[in-house]
Amino acid sequence: MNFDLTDEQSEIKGTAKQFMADRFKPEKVRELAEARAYDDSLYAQMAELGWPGIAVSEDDGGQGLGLVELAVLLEEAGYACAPSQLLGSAGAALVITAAGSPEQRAEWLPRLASGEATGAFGAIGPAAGGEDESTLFCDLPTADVAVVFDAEGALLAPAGELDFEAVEAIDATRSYATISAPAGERMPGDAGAGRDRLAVAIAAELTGIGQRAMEMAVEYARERKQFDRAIGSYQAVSHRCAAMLLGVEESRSLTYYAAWAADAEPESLPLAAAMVSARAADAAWETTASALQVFGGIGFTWEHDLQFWLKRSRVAGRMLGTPGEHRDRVAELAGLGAGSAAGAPA
Amino acid sequence: MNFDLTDEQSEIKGTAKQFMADRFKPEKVRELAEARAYDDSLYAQMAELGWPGIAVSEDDGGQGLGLVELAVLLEEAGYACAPSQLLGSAGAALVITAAGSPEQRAEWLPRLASGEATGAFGAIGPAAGGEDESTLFCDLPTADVAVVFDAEGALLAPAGELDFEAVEAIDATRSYATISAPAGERMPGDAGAGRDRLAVAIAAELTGIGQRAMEMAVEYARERKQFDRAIGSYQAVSHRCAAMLLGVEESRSLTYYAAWAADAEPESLPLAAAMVSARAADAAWETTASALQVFGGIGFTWEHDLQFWLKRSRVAGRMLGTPGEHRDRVAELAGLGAGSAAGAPA
Amino acid sequence: MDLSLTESEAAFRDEVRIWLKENHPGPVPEGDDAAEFEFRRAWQKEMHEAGWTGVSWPEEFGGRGASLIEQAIFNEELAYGSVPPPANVLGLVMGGPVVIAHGTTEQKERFLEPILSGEEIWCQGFSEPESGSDLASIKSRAVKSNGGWKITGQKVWTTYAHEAKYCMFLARTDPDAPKHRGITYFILEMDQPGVEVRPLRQITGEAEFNEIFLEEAQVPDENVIGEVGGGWQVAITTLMFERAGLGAVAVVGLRRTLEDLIALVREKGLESDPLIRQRIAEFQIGIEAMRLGALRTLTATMKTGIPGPEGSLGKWQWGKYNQAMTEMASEVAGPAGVTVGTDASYRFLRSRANSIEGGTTEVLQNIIAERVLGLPKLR
Amino acid sequence: MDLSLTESEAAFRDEVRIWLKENHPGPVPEGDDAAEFEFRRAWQKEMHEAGWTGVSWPEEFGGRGASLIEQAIFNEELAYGSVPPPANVLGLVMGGPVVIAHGTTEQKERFLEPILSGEEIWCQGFSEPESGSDLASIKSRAVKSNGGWKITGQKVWTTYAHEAKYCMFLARTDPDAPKHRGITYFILEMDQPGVEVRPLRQITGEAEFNEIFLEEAQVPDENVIGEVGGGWQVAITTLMFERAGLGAVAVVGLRRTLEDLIALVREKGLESDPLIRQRIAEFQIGIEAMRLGALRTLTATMKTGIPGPEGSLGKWQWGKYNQAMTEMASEVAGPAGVTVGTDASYRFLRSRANSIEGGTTEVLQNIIAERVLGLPKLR
Repeated sequence: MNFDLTDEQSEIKGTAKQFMADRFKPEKVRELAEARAYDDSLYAQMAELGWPGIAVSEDDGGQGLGLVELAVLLEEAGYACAPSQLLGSAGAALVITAAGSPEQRAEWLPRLASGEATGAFGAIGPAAGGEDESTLFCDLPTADVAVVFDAEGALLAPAGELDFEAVEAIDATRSYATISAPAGERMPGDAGAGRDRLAVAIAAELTGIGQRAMEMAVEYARERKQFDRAIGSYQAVSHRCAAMLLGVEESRSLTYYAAWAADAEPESLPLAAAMVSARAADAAWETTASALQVFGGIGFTWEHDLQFWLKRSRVAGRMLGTPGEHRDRVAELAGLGAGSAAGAPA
Repeated sequence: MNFDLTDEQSEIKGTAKQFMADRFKPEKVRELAEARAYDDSLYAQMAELGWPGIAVSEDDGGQGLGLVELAVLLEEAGYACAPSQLLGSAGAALVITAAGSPEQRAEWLPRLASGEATGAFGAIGPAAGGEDESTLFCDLPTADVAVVFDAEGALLAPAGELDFEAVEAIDATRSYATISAPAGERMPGDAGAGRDRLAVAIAAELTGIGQRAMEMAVEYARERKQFDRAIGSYQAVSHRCAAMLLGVEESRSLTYYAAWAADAEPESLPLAAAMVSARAADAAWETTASALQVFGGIGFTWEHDLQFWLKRSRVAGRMLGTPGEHRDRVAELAGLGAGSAAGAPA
Repeated sequence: MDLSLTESEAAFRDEVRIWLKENHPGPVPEGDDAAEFEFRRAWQKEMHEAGWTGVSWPEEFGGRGASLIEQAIFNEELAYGSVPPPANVLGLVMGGPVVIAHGTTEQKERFLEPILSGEEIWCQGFSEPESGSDLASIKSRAVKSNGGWKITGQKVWTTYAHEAKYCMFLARTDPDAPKHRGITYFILEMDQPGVEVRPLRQITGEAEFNEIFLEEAQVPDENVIGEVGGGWQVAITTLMFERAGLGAVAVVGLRRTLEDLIALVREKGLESDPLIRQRIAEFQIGIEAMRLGALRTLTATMKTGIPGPEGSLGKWQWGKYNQAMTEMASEVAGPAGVTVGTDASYRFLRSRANSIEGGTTEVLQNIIAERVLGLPKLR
Repeated sequence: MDLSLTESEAAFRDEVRIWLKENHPGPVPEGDDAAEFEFRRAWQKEMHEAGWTGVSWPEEFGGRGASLIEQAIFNEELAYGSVPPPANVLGLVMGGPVVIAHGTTEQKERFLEPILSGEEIWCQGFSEPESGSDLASIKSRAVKSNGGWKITGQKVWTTYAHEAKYCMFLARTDPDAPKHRGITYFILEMDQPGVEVRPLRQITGEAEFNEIFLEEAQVPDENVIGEVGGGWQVAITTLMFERAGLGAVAVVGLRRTLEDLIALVREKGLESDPLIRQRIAEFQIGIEAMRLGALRTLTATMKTGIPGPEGSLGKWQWGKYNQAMTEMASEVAGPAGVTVGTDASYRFLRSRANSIEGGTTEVLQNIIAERVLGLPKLR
């Protein structure tokens, strides 16, 4: 038993961290967010590194690595708050791998893995927590293909076949859309497993978002002085930061575990994915919101970078449902049986 | 509009505070609690002062004052954590006043008001949140007469007619019992109003309990030194105390308002009573539990007095249901309609 | 204890209601900030002419001489009637009361009437980038210069700065004095070469506040309020009036937000969801407790004349409940709750400042601990 | 990353399981504390004879030389198998490791074997009435006296004091040194005239802990661990072993508590109540996160050899989840939840100490802020 990244996994994480630090500096994030745009050349570089297909099998044109490897990449993408098509594409590829027919896999996985096409995902109907609800589809306005979860499983639709409406979410670092009706071709495989694996990928990004917000707050708390002392020496601030660490570390432990389980112990995945979906969403939001409180007024200004992490954490934490819905699923799997409602968004 | 006690009300409160401080010093509370006994001579003195019947009409042998006057008395009884038959008796009298037939009133109110008889109250069945559940009946083992709330309203039963079992609750400052079945004679009047008025009386006691626990914690925080400073100068402690004040003051505002509404604006009573039932129970428990954390290890010892307030707050805060059940009722009255369940004790 | 209105209070309320009904100016024009402001200025003028500004100010200073309770009733009626706020909010709530409390006879004659009429708008220049919670650490410097002062420095979070004629301005006049002692309270004229106003955009995308930059801006001696070096006490008075003025109106705002939330819950068919019900109940209880607490404080203030530190409880409650409600509304609303341009997303983001603006929650808790509970001062 | 057991770990687990199955001593006798303790002592002797005490201690010191992972597996199996804990818990978890880390060769020879066999029980004398979180402020005084030390003072919260042969004892040997420097770590023999043990009753009604009073109690020089005046560092090591030792077993305890709570919820027919479901899910998630965190810490400790400050997270999580679960169970249980003598009421009251014992939540947060996050030291 060894709950630590392997040397190879650490190297992937280190490479990603460096790549993001170089290419997605906060001023670049801001530039893209204010334009609500992606930088296709940067995505091409990521594709060059094999990232969108890191968890896609070699037969399907990917790197043939696992969900842990994708998770460390996405953790760093969240840490940098990088606007890019990575989550939509790698996320769609996860679902197509799990649920797609051989034809669907052959048509889309090599293109997604190479970066030639980009992907999107989202849910509609009861799968989105309501009769006619559509979630905010991640990356849909810019995507070539989308995974659509509905009550029966998952559909695969070329983006052009979807009746969608682009939405300006408060998170300006990514493009979103809602759809008016399910469309596409049913995927015959295990859509549930695909959704669970996707949930882990999102959680990994949220872990990175929380980590960065915590680091920003801690750094500021060390330097900002009020009443002649660094504010980080006040328990109101230092205990707030300790709570951030607790949330981020819980989120990280659960993410790595779920990612590992997805590949090595799939019977543990449904519960692991539900747990981390709830915890990572809450921890990222609480951490970014708490960081804003550490910054005080300056954190509330548009000119401050924290807003990008704050808003992204809120939106990303609800891509496949609310934390309350995920918890209801945890209760079901923990031995309480199915709930009476879809779970409440309170 | 004047949200302050009248001179007369202030005087009653002052008298009660002094009486309690003289007669129910912490060592006396401990002595009675360890013996699980009441001091009948002290109750006789309270009866002499007219307290059990302070809110009973003069026609029925009482003082003819209102629920505000009873509330300030009970606030002081809670503040002192006084073991006595006051809540059971004054509480039963409130319900008999609101719901009793002329005969029931005539039979019991003068005796309760004079202290010749003592009272008890509790609920069973759906009114207690379950099929066959019995709440802990307050003061029943020592009482002459008991109010029994059931699904249809309220019954009045001489204690001898009830099949009850005395229960050693964690709160040793009062006697409790559960009953096995409803019994007694139906009260024809407005049992709901009686229950609401009783709820306000309990909330008043809880407010006093919270106030005292806060004062104990604040005093200790001023004096106890760790790392060469009074612990009250650390925000982990001082902000904890500020939160106690918020809870206690919310509890007090809602208590006085509900008590006033009971007499002056009865149409506001149901919502006011439900609100204060939830808030006072939570605030008293949170404050006493939080005070224990301020005291640290010493607060966890039997020899420390805080335990009496801590335990009493927990039990008193659940006499007519859990805070969750009261909140569900608030939601109903606030415009969401009846809930699907009885409200959950989570 | 009597929480019903007295006969004269009830009569006052009826009078307000009737007047507002007959004179309601209609909805504020949307989309054009300047037009909106002029609308509110015209409306204030109308209120003033009918004797409805400075309701609780003494009559000798142009007020109506009503009680604090009546002032609260008046504010509530404005809020319930969806009446636009008067243009000169900060002048009415803070500037005027401070001039009445600390100003000279000449200052009272000069400044009060135009505050009431809305002719001269006031703003507040307290916070600086380096001085947030630690207000006494302000660095703006005022230097004596014949017949007045020259001020250099920067302020942030100044609402209405671009519309204001005057700014309640704190500057350090004695850099050698202990930090609470070297501060002076000025009434700064905004329209002069040394003053530059820049909008300050927030995470909501709006620019509700401003920054102001001063480079040797001039203030004549007669515009010092209180003693030179005695500005700290005047500033505290200002903040206490701010917090006291907030109470009743804030409660109405919270009630509105809760009503909207309940409507949203019904629209989504979630009214029987126990989780939702518990949360709604918590809000209902919290808001009611806050309303009652504000009334208790008001009763106490009417006896002592001075708003006390327990006003901090109300500010704390307000932020707490407003943040929780807007967060829940954003969640219940689904995608609309996080979509730019919706009420739900705007309120949700805007509320993040509630625990910072007008005193951070941390500072409010310090005040309660030290000044209400008497705990030792934070070191 | 591989969270499955290696082949040898799995083999180890199987070996433990089989041995425990074949040698399980049956339930602990209830009602008589002394008899219970003797039962656990006999059981420890049996474990020791089979080589199952000091599982991760080096073989040269009488241990099994297993890895920390294997130690954790072993502890989990004990907990899952409802196996009684060995009598000498504190000696095994703290005393022995401290002697191994800081003791002399003679001390190792003298003390380790009887710790493992349970022949000599150890207790811990750190906290004093005036020194809770501020452990370095202890007042117990040790004065040099020919060939040894005479100690006078008082300790609280000493578990097993009435059964112990030795006490890990902190006393001040140099009142003039800075407070962390003047402390020495002693191994105090309990059975002597200068030591009095009194039971300390708690709000649960039980007397789980003791106070000890020392009046010129004697300790020979050879029972000083580490340097005279160097006891603080030894104490910190003890606490780190305490916190690290807690992890795996604490998780099993929490899981048990959650299972009991789920059973109670089902018994009350509340399993479809959304409120209950949300809380149960929170516990399930929190306990799992704690388990995984403990494993991550274990992996890190196996590389560095030293448990780090992040062990404080586990202690914090444990207290938080245990308090919340026992409080909820008390509520769900209805009257039984607040009736003396029920499991529900006992656990509920007992859990109030979870945020105090073994480091208050406040101190744990200080440690995390300062030593994990590098925030400035609290002043």
